[in-house]
Parts: sequence; C-alpha cells; structure tokens
Amino acid sequence: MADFLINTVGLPAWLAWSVTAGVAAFLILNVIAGGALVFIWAERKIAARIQDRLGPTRTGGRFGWLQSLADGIKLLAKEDLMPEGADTLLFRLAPYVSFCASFAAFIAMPFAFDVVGQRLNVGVFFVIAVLGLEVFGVILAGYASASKWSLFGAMREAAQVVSYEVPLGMCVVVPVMLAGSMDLVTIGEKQAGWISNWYVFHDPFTFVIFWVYFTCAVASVNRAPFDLAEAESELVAGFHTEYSGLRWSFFFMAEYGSMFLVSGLAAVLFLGGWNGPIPIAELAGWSDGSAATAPYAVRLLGCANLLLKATAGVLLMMWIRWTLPRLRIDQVMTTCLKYCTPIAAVMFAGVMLWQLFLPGGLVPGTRRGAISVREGWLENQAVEPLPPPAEEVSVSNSSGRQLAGVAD
Amino acid sequence: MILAATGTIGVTHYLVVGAIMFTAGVVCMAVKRNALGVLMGIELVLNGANINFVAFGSSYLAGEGRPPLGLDGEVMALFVILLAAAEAAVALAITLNFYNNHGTVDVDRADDLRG
Amino acid sequence: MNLVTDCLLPPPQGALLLAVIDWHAALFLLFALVACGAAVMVVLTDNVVRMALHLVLSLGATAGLFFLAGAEFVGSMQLMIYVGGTLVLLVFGVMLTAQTKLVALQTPPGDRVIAGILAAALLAVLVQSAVSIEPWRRPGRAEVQPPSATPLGMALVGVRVDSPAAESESRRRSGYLLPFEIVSVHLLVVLVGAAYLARAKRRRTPRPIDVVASADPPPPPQPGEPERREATSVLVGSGR
Amino acid sequence: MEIATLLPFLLGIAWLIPLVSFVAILFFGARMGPHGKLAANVATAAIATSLALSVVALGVWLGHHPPAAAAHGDGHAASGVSPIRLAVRQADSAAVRPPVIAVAAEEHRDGEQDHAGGKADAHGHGDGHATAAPVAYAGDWYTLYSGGSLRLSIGWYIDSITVLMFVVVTLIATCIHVYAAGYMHDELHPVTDGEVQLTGGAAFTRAGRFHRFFQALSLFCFSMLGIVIAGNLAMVFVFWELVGICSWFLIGFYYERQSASTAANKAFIVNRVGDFGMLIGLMALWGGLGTLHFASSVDPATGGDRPGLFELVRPATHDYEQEVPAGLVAFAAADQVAGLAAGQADQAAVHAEVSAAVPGWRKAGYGRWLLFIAGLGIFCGCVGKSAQVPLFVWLPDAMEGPTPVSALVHSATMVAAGVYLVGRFYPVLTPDVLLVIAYVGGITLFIAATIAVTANDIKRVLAYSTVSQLGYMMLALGVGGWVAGLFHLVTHAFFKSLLFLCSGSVIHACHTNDMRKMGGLLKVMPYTAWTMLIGCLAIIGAGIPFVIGLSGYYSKDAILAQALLFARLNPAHGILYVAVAGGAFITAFYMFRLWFMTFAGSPRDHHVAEHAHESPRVMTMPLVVLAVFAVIAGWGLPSGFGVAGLLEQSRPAGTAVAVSTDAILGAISVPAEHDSHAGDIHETATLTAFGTAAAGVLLAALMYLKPLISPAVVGRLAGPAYTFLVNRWYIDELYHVLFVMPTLRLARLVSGVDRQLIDGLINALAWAARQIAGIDAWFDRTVVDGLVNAAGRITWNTGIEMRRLQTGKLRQYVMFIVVGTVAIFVLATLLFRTSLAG
Repeated sequence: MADFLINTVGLPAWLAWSVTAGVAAFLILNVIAGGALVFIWAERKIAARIQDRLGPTRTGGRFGWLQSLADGIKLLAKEDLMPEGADTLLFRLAPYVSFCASFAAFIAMPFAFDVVGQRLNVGVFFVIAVLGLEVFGVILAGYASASKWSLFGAMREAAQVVSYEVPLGMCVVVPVMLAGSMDLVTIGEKQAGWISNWYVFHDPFTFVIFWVYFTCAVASVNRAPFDLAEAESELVAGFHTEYSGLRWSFFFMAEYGSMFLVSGLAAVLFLGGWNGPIPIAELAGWSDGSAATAPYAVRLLGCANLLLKATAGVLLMMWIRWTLPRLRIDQVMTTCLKYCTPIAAVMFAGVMLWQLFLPGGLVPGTRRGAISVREGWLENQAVEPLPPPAEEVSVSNSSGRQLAGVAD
Repeated sequence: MILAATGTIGVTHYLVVGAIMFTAGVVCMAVKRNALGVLMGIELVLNGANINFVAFGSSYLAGEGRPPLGLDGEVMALFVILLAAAEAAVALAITLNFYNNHGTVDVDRADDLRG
Repeated sequence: MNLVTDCLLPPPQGALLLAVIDWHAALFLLFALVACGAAVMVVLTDNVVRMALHLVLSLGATAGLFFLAGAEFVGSMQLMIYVGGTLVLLVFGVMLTAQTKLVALQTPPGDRVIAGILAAALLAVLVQSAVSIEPWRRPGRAEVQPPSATPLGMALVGVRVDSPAAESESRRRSGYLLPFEIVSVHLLVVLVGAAYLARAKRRRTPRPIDVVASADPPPPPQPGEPERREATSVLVGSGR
Repeated sequence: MEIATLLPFLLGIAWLIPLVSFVAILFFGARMGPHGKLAANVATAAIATSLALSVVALGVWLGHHPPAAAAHGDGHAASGVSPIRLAVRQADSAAVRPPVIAVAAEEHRDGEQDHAGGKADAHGHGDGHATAAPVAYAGDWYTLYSGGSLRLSIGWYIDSITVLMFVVVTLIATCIHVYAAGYMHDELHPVTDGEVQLTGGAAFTRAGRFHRFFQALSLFCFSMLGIVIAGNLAMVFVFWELVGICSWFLIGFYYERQSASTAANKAFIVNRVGDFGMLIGLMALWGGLGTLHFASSVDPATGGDRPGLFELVRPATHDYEQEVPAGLVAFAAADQVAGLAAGQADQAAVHAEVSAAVPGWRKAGYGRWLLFIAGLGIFCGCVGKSAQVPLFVWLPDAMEGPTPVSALVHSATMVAAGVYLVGRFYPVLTPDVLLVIAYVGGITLFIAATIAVTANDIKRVLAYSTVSQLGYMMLALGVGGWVAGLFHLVTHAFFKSLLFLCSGSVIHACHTNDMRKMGGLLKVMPYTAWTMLIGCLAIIGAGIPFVIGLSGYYSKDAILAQALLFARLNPAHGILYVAVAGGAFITAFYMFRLWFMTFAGSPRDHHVAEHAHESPRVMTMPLVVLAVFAVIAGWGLPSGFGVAGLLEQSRPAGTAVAVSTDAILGAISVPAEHDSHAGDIHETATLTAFGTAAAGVLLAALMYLKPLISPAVVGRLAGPAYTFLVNRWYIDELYHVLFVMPTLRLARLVSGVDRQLIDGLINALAWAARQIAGIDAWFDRTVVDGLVNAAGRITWNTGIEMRRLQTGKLRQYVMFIVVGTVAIFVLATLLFRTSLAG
C-alpha cells in the first residue's frame, strides 16, 4: 500500500509508511477485538448447548448475537473499583500489559502470503516470546490486588506458563526444522498445495506433536482444563478477583486474543496456514502457483482460510473447556514435565531422523557429514530463494501492497 | 528491519547505553540489601555486556574500514543470555536456601563467614 | 554524541518536521531511553516487585535495541528467556518478601552516596573508553545483508555460511558446535544443581494441615521461627 | 600329530595340570565344599588326568619305539637275540633321521621349538659296540633368559625314562591322593593335636588343613614332573628346589609340633648342603661348556645349533666315547689360553690356535678334574635329595609328616629324584665319580639297613629301608648298572609306597607307631596285612629263581649281578658286592621282623588291639592297586616288552661298553651291563639273592614268629653293638658335635664380639651424636624456632588486621570490585599513557 500511496497519491515515503503501519495496526486491533466479542458470544452459546441449555437468546434477535456487545456496554458503564492497600500503579498497569502483550504478538502473525503486520525472519519465536509477556501482566495484577486469592492465582499462572513454555518451544521447533526457516510466512508457503503437504500430515511424529502443541497452547493461555489461575471453586476468580469494569474486560480480551493467536499459530505451523486442503486457486488457474504473484483475491481467500482454521481451533478449545474437569496443580505440572516434554522431545528426535533418513529430507547433504550441510543448504537456497533482501523499500512495499489488498 | 541504518547511530551509542546499564547494575548490586535486588543487578550487568556484544557484531553499526564481528557477536550474546538464565536459576536456589536457613533475604545478614 | 541533533537537524531539501526524523535514530533513542531509565529505576525503587517490573521494561527495551541492530534472533531470545527468568524472580520476590518487614529493605543512605560516587567514576571511565574510538562514532553505511537467523543456526550446528566467514575454508569450519554443546550440558548441570539446592527440606514445623490432622499439639515455637512458619504457610497456599 | 610334537604336548599338559589344581586350591581351596572337602577331588582329578595323559604318551612311545629285549631277560638267549631284530626294525622304521635338529617354521611361530633328536638307534650291544645315541626328543617351550652363552629355558628332554617316570609318578601319586582323601579326613574338622603341649597344658586346637595338604601335594606333583621332563640342568635345579620346599611344607604339615617343624627345617637345611655342591657342579659345567642343555638345542637368538652336554661329553664323532669337552679343557688351561691371546690380537686366530691346541692339552689331562668336580657336584645334590651318607639323617625325621606324604615324597618319588638325576646325567659322569657313587651307595645301604634292624617305630623302619634301597640304586649306577639302578628305582617306588601306605593304614588303626604295641593285626585288618606281605616279599626280591618273581626279584638280581661283575673286574672293590649281599640279608630280616611284629602272633597291647579296625575302602583300594604293580612291575615279555626293555632304549650312548680307565682314583674298569647277564654271574647273583633273602626271613621268623631266639637275649649278647645301632650309629650326635656345636660356638663368639666391640663402638657414636644433637637442639629452639615463631606471629597479626577487610558484606565487595576496576583504568590511562579501550 505504501508504494501505492507514494506513486499514485504522491504522498512522501515517510507518510506512506506511517499510514500503512497505522492501517495495519487498526485492522489487527479491530479484527481481533471484534473477534473476541464474537467468541465470547460463541462460548456462551456453546457452553449452553453442551450443558443442554439455550444460552443468551434475547439480546439482538433470536440468537442473542448482540449479547457480548451489551456486556461490553455494561462493563464500560461499571464503576472502576480499586481495593485499598493495592499497589496503585501496578494495579492500573497490569491489564494493559496483558492486553498489549497478547495483541503485540499479532505483529508477526501472517494471515496470508505477505498479509502480515511485519514479516520477521524469527516470527515464530517473536510470537511465542511476546505471548509469554502476557503472564507478566497477570502476575502484576495478582500482586497489586493485595488479595490472597489474586496472589495465589497469579502464582499458579506464573508457574504454569513458565513451565509450559518448555514443551511449547519444542513443539514449535519441529515445523521450523521442517521448513528450514523461522519465518512464519515461509513456513506457511512451504505447506502450499494439497492437504498432504500440511506439516501435521508430514509424518507420524508431526501428527503426534501437533496434539502436544495444542495441549501446551491451551495450557499456556490458561484455558480450562488448565485454568487454575482463575479457579472459581477455589480462588474467587483468581488473579482478576479485584478487577471490574473495563480493566477486567481488557484481561478478557487478552485471553481471547491469545486463544486466537495460538490457534492461528497452530494453523500456520501445522495446518497449512492459509493454504486450503485443495489448491483451488492453482487448479482454477487464478495464480501460477507461486504465492508471491497471486492476486489479492487469492490472498483474501487465504485470509479466509486461516481465520477459519483459527476459529476452528478456538471452538475446539471451548469444547474442551466445557467438557473436561479442571486439573489439580500437581496434575498440571505432571502433564507438562512428565508427559508433554518427553513426548515432544522424542517426537522431535523422530522427525529429525525421518528428515535425515527418508527421501526428501530437509538437507540432502546431511548424510555426507557436517561440511556438506553447508552445500546442502546452498542447494536449498538455489531451489528456494530466501525472501528478497529486507532493505526497507521492498519490505514496506510488499506489506503495504497486501494491506491495501485487505483494505479494499 | 523496520528501518535500516542511516549512519547516524554508531557502535558508540550502543556502547554508551551498555555502559549506563552496566553501571546501573553495579550500583544495584552495591546498594540493594535484598538478595533478589542483587540478582536483578547482575542481570542488568550482563545485559550491559550483551549490548556491547551485539553492537560489535551488528553489520548495521559497523564503522567504515572496520568489519563487524559478524556472527561471533550474536553468538556470544546468545551464550551470555543462556548462562545468565543458568546463573539466575542457581542464584535463586541459593537464595531460597538462605531464606530457609536465615528466614530472610537480607544479604547483609549473610555474613556468617565474616572475618 | 550529537545524537539528538542528528535526529532533528533540518534536511537539505527541507520539509515537515516528521519528514526529517531519522526513524532508526529515533527508535534507538526511544529504546535507549527506556532501557537506561528503567535500569536506573531498578536501582532507585525498593519494592522488589516494582524493581522486577522495571527490570522487565529495561530488558524489553534492550531487546528492541537488538532488533534495531539487526540481531533479531538474539532479541527474541532476550524476550523469551529474560521474561521467563525475571518472571521467576518476581515470583520468588513475592514469595520470599511476602512479609511486610521484608517488602522494602532500607539501604543506609551512606551506602547510596558511596555507591553513587563510585558509579559516576565507573560510568565516566566506561563512557570515556567508548567514545575515545573515532571510527566507532562515525559508522559508514556498511552494506547490509538481510537479517536472517539461518546463518546463526547453521553456525550453531558447526557450519558457517555467513560472509565474511564463509570465504576462508578454515573459518567456514569454525562453527560453534562445541560451545553450543558445552553450554547445553552446562545448562543441564545447572538445572540439576539448582533442583538439588532448592529441594524440599524436612519441615521444622508441621504444616497447619498436619497440626489439624495429628491429635498431639504442635511443638512450641523456637525463637527465630515465626517468620519461617509464615513463609511455609505461603508456600503451602501457593500449591506446594 | 607327529610324535616329536605329540610327546612334549601330552607330557607338557600332564606336567602343568597339577599346577593348575595347585593354583585353584590355593585361591579357592577353603571354599571348595564344606571345609574344603572337594579340594581332594580337584587334586585327585588333576593327577588322574596327568596319569591318563602319561599313559597315552607311553602308548605313543611304545607305538613308535617297541622296546628291545629286557635287560634282565630270563636266560641269556633273549637278550642275545634281540639286538639283531631290533637293528632290523630300526633300519626300516620311520624314526630313522639324520642326527640333525629339524625346526619346523610353523612351530617357530607359536614359540615352541621342537627338536626331533630322534636318531636311528641300533643298540648293538649284541656285538658289544654301541654306535648310536638313544632316541630322545628335546626342545624348548620358552626361553626365560638368554644372554652371553647362558640360556635358561623351560624345555623338555623326553626319552623312555621320562615317559616311564611320568607314568610311575602319576600312578603312585594318584593312588596316594585317593588314599590321603581317606587318611586325612580328620583335617576336615578342627583338630585337637595332642602332641603339641601348650604352656599351661591346655589342649591345642586348630582349624583343619585338608585343602592345604592337597594344595601342597599338587605343587609337589608339578615339581616332580618338572624334574622328570626338564630339558636342561637349570630347569632341573629350579624344580629340584621346588620339590625341596614342597617336602618342607609337607614334613612340617603339623608345624605346631616342635618335632615336626624341627624335622622340616632339618630336611631343608641338609638338602641345602647337597644343593650347594650341585650349584658348584652347575657352575663348573656352565663355566666350561656354556650350556646346561642335555641335548643339542637351537639358540633362538642366533638360530644356530648348540651342542648339548651329552653331545659335548660323548661326541658322536668320537664314537660316543667319553672325553673331556674342549670347553672344559680350555677352561682348565685358562693361563695357556691367556698366553696365546697375549701374543695374538685377532680373536679368530686365537680361537683357531686354542682349538688346535686343545687335543694336546686334553692328553696332558687338563679338565679331567673339572669334569670330575662337575660330576661330584651334581652327585652332591643327589646325595642330599636321596638321602645318601652323609646327608641321610633328614629322611627318618621326615617321617613326622603325614604317612601319605612319607609314601609319596619320602619313599617313592622325591628321594628317587636324586637317583633319577644320576641316571639322567650318567653320560657325563666319569668312572671316578661312578666309583664314588658306588661307595657312597654301598655305605649308605649298609648303615641304613643295620639301623633299621633295631628301630621300633614302624615308619622309621620303612624310612631306613628306603635309605638303604636308595643306596642300592646308587651303588648299582655306580658300578655301571645303569638299567639295574633305574629299574630298581621304578620297582622300589611301587612296593615302597605300598609298604608306607600299609603302615599308614596300620597307624591309622592303632594310633601308634610303636611296633611293640602291635601284633596279631592279621585277623583284624586282612587287606593291609596281605598287601603289606606282598610289599615285604617284593622288597626282599622274593621269587622262584630263574622262573618268576615279584618285581624286586628282577631289579635286585640285576643289581647283585652288576655288583658281582664289578667286583670281579676290580678285585680292589670287592667289598661293594659284600655290602650288597649283606644288605639283602639284613633287608629281608628287618622287613619280616616288621611284618611279624605287626601282624603275626598275638596282640601285645590289648588297648591298641581292641579298637584296631580295617581301614575304609578308599584306603585299601590303593593298597591293592599298588600291590598288583608291586608284583608285576618287574615282569617283561621275552620280546623285551617291559620296564627293563623300556629303560634299555634310553641307555646313554657309549655306556653299553666296558670302559677301563686309569682314573684319578686309580685304575677302574666299569663293566658293560649286558655282561652281567652272562650265565654264571647271573646265576650266582640270583642264588645269592635268594639265599640271603631266605636266610633273613628265616632268622626273622625264628626271632619274632616262633620265638626260639629271644630278641632281648640277642640284644644283651650283642650289647655294645646293639646300643650302637639303637642310637643309629650316633650319627646325629656326631653331626651335632662336628657341625652344630662348632657353629653355635662360633655364633656365640661372633655375638660376643658384636655385643662387646661393635655395640660399644656404636654406643660411643650414639653418645657423641647425642651431645651434638643437644647443641643442635639448643640452636633449633632458640634461633630457628625464634625465626619461625616470629614469622608466624607476623602472619597472625597481619591476618588479624586483614580479617577486618572481610566483612562478609556482599555489597562492600561489589564496591571493592568497582574501585579496583576504576583504579586499573585510571592507572593504565594516566601512568602508562595508553587507553585500554584501544
């Protein structure tokens, strides 16, 4: 979009970039926030259905699809309480920290080829890392509330998230290894084509590790059955016991945002990203197969694909939440350290061996010793050229272009 | 990156930032009576050093005629980070023991071996 | 150190203020300020939790600096590991200084003064030695290769594919495989050691639950015990 | 496998197996079954295996070299006919080889050199002219040390004697192992030894030593077989000493008993005396000849062939006639050699001259003495080992050991080692040495026999008879009866071990050694009695003249015949024959005295008699086996198939002919042995033997069976002689006066010198040292300590000051660090005008 602005509209480059960035930020923020509203509504409906009730029916027509909007308004209208003895600054700060962390992670999250806030060559790690910041807000909240319930909740969440980052990282490394890149866009690209190209179907190990990843993801966003941080039955509401009104809703949004994020990440890493199970575009001849030259419409299709997959993931999480009972803290830790981590490790090794010893391995030259790793890599370079040098203009161009595509 | 180097920011700038952080860390170590404070000081110091590594390694900041360290800088920084994590783990364990034995984390009371 | 003027000096062709902002310098300025400021705040605050907050801010800003310097992988690592690490620091801070008497350990002002003086001296020395190198201050626009984590990864498994290392056969082989292994083993050892150090000792005082459970009354508290008992109760509460 | 490699293989294994069992028992003996009961099985199994292998080896030998006519065929015809047939056989036998040493390359690889020294041997003593060396296989398994001309190696020298001795030793050893398993069963439990008096008179109790006993037995078997198979004198000497130490172990088996330990030490020391002489002999030989190998051997260093002792002393070129080897001659004529060398610078030339000069010197008689000394030296060892005069005193005391030991070690095998060595070394012995041997043997047999007459301890009687039988053998060898001596050695081994085992069984039954307490045991223990009777008959050489007899009959007759022949040839030495004949008479007398006193008549001591009992099966079986051999060991088929024939095969080259020399000890003519088979001599000898034996038995019967003549009366009549004999010729006392007392006196004198003179000196030195030390101490205390203390004080004070620095306050330390850093920077920048930053 930037070059569009520069060339057609004739804005100076700096302005074009600023506008581009602004648009991107605006889009991400609203899509996710709006999505959060939808999800809240969906969760209530699903919970109701699973529990054989109707759920919200009144607000806004039969399905009560305005329910969450109404809730939002209610929350806005609520009085903002702060317990006395609370650490004022931290108490105020905490929700924003969580919120920002959860949403900042979307910067590197691709929605389709190059439909991405900022294409980072270490996208995966960026996302994981920033997502990990979210729990920080939770801790601050728990501490600042000067309430034992909150404190306990925060403690639990901290322990849980920190320990679950280990297996999560392991699982994430697997697609990275398969694609030979940490760039989420590249990873998505590599899975283009038929459904069989999805990494989840790459080999048995990846299939297993996909589920491990999903479990760890659920745990790292504190969804049931890992939601000890806000175990209503033990701690009144966990870390956000003392929160109300808009601050509380920020936590809520952050939670849904990160749910959506991990689901999207799962989609990109394992489920073919924005590539449908059948390469319709190629078959229909809309694009010549290389995503780089695909028209906007195809990218739009990709976005739809990814959103669909992510939503499916979120719904799955809801389903799990309303189906499974909550774990005890020791069970949570056991699941992480005694099951997820070893399984992930073994699967990782398995994938590696598979890559090495089965045709079409990552590095053809691997079997020829360490030095030939280099040649193998160079061959790969020849086959799959890296994205063009990230010197400013081109990068901002691409991102700008696709954002424009999304815009109109 | 978002914006490539334009020649205004050099290694020196990073070094200065590192120096400030380093000093802050040292002071933190020197002033805090809370063992955890001391730990944070250590983290700061390590970060100061890290900034220098990255600065020297970065090809964005390299002065003319002075090829950057290249990868070596980054790898050093990586190792520093990892070892810092390790150090934090051990230090925390020690602190915990200290707390179990003395019922406090005041480093001034950790002078059982004073001369 | 003419950073600020670099950022804001009027361009030759002249335009709006925004136009002439050197984004790189500006962002650097921002991150640098946050990093240093937060670091100083760490020193100045006494509350452990706030210290941790500032620390995280500082480290995060440092990560930003790394991104600016093109070391994206290192930046991500910084975020991931340090946030995790400081998180644990935080947790411990909260656990160990839960008692009001420990929340803020006052430092005698004399120490602060001495430390300040020393700090000034040290800072002076460091800055002097940083500034004293001319070419560092004036970076040329060195040709920039696209930031990519691949060479780093290859180097960690022992193969150098980055220039200029890739040219000479000898340096091409000089990967970081061995240091990498050593560090990993070292980490493992450290984890085991830490787990051993921090292993649960035999409780000196029975947990409230045990007291309730056992018919006989709990033993009389020895002097110097009470804060420990409270601490243990906190541990119990947080799921231990 | 070819015989030349097969025999060393078989015998080598047979030799090593007892060592294996020894090691096994040594380390795991105590854990073998309850109280080490299984140790017996292990040792027995080992020796039985050796026996089997030896028998196989014997079979192999016989298969390749069927023996010639027995030396003691009945009548002259057989031996007259045999050589021709033998010669014919040898002509077409595969054993015909040139007398060179064949070393197969692939046998070099596994380090085993095999010397097939087999030579076509036509024992042409039919025409009285020996022209060939006997069949013998020699070689080295392993070279221990090789430097200069000395080469010590583990090797083998196998001829028919070796094989035969292997069979005999292992057979007897097996029987005795079996027997001992029963005899020693007391040792399975803690033993209360009544013969040990503790201070305070308490009964002495110790743990059982069952397995140790068998451990020692195994080691002994190993050593004995080692002597037999040894291929060179050095090896012989090593195993010689090993045998000695084993005997020491076994005699001192009950080492808590004063008498036992004394006896053990006595045996050992007395043997040392002999071994000293043997060492001298070895040195003389090596110094002169530079080799200790019997047969020619290949030097692995040079690969060259080195002639052995036999070859040197009786070179084939010289028609196997004994001559002083060139080496000894040159050795003796050292100064002449030096004179030659002085003139010449070139070694080769010197060698040439010396070798040219040697025959002359030999004529001049150089080296005869050396050869004589060497022979005497070797014989000294034999004197010690097989208890000849004057070193026979240890053997009777050796009876302190358990009876199986006495049977195996001190009658059958070890003491025979001396005789064996003399036989093995025969070619090197000059007629003078032989004469000495003969006299020593004669004296021994007479003295021992007379002592045996008055002894009352059953085992001592047997011990003295052993000594006298050994004397027989020595004498036989001395008078040229090579086959006769070794033949008697074999037969004696059988019946003497038999006798000892019988006596052991008796002692086992009566718990006493004193014959005067026994009597009338015939009904109680028939096995023992009858087998012992067989033994007695065998030892006195009973038999029907010219028809058949027990083993002793043949061997003893051979000896008598040889002695008679010798006496005829050298009238000066006729006394030897008298000694032999008299010995035969006395032997018969005391053996039957023993038997009658023990078994015949009525019990003298009821206390003993009533709880006497026949020994268990495990002890009687060996008796029967040995009895059988005692009967048949001497038999031989007319074809020459028999012990004697077997021995005849190995007769040293050149000893089959009569030799008469004008030697150092005057003119001696050693007769050829086959001449003793000449009709008249043979008959005379046989009749003499029969007569003397019969007379002896008759006398014994008169005195002890039907007491027509009371022994007491005889004793009183022969008063002084009787006491003289009872006190064993006062020989122990004599030695005590001659050697022990002077030694003690000398020792006392020396100790006196030591105490008075040397101690005084040393005390004076010590006193002086103390004075100096006192000064030293003062200096040390004042000056040195002062310095040290000062240093310490300074350090201490500094430490006290410095510790203030260690406040234990982390924060201060940090500040110190900062100060240090800044200081370094400042110094580096200001003082040295450099900037650390580059």
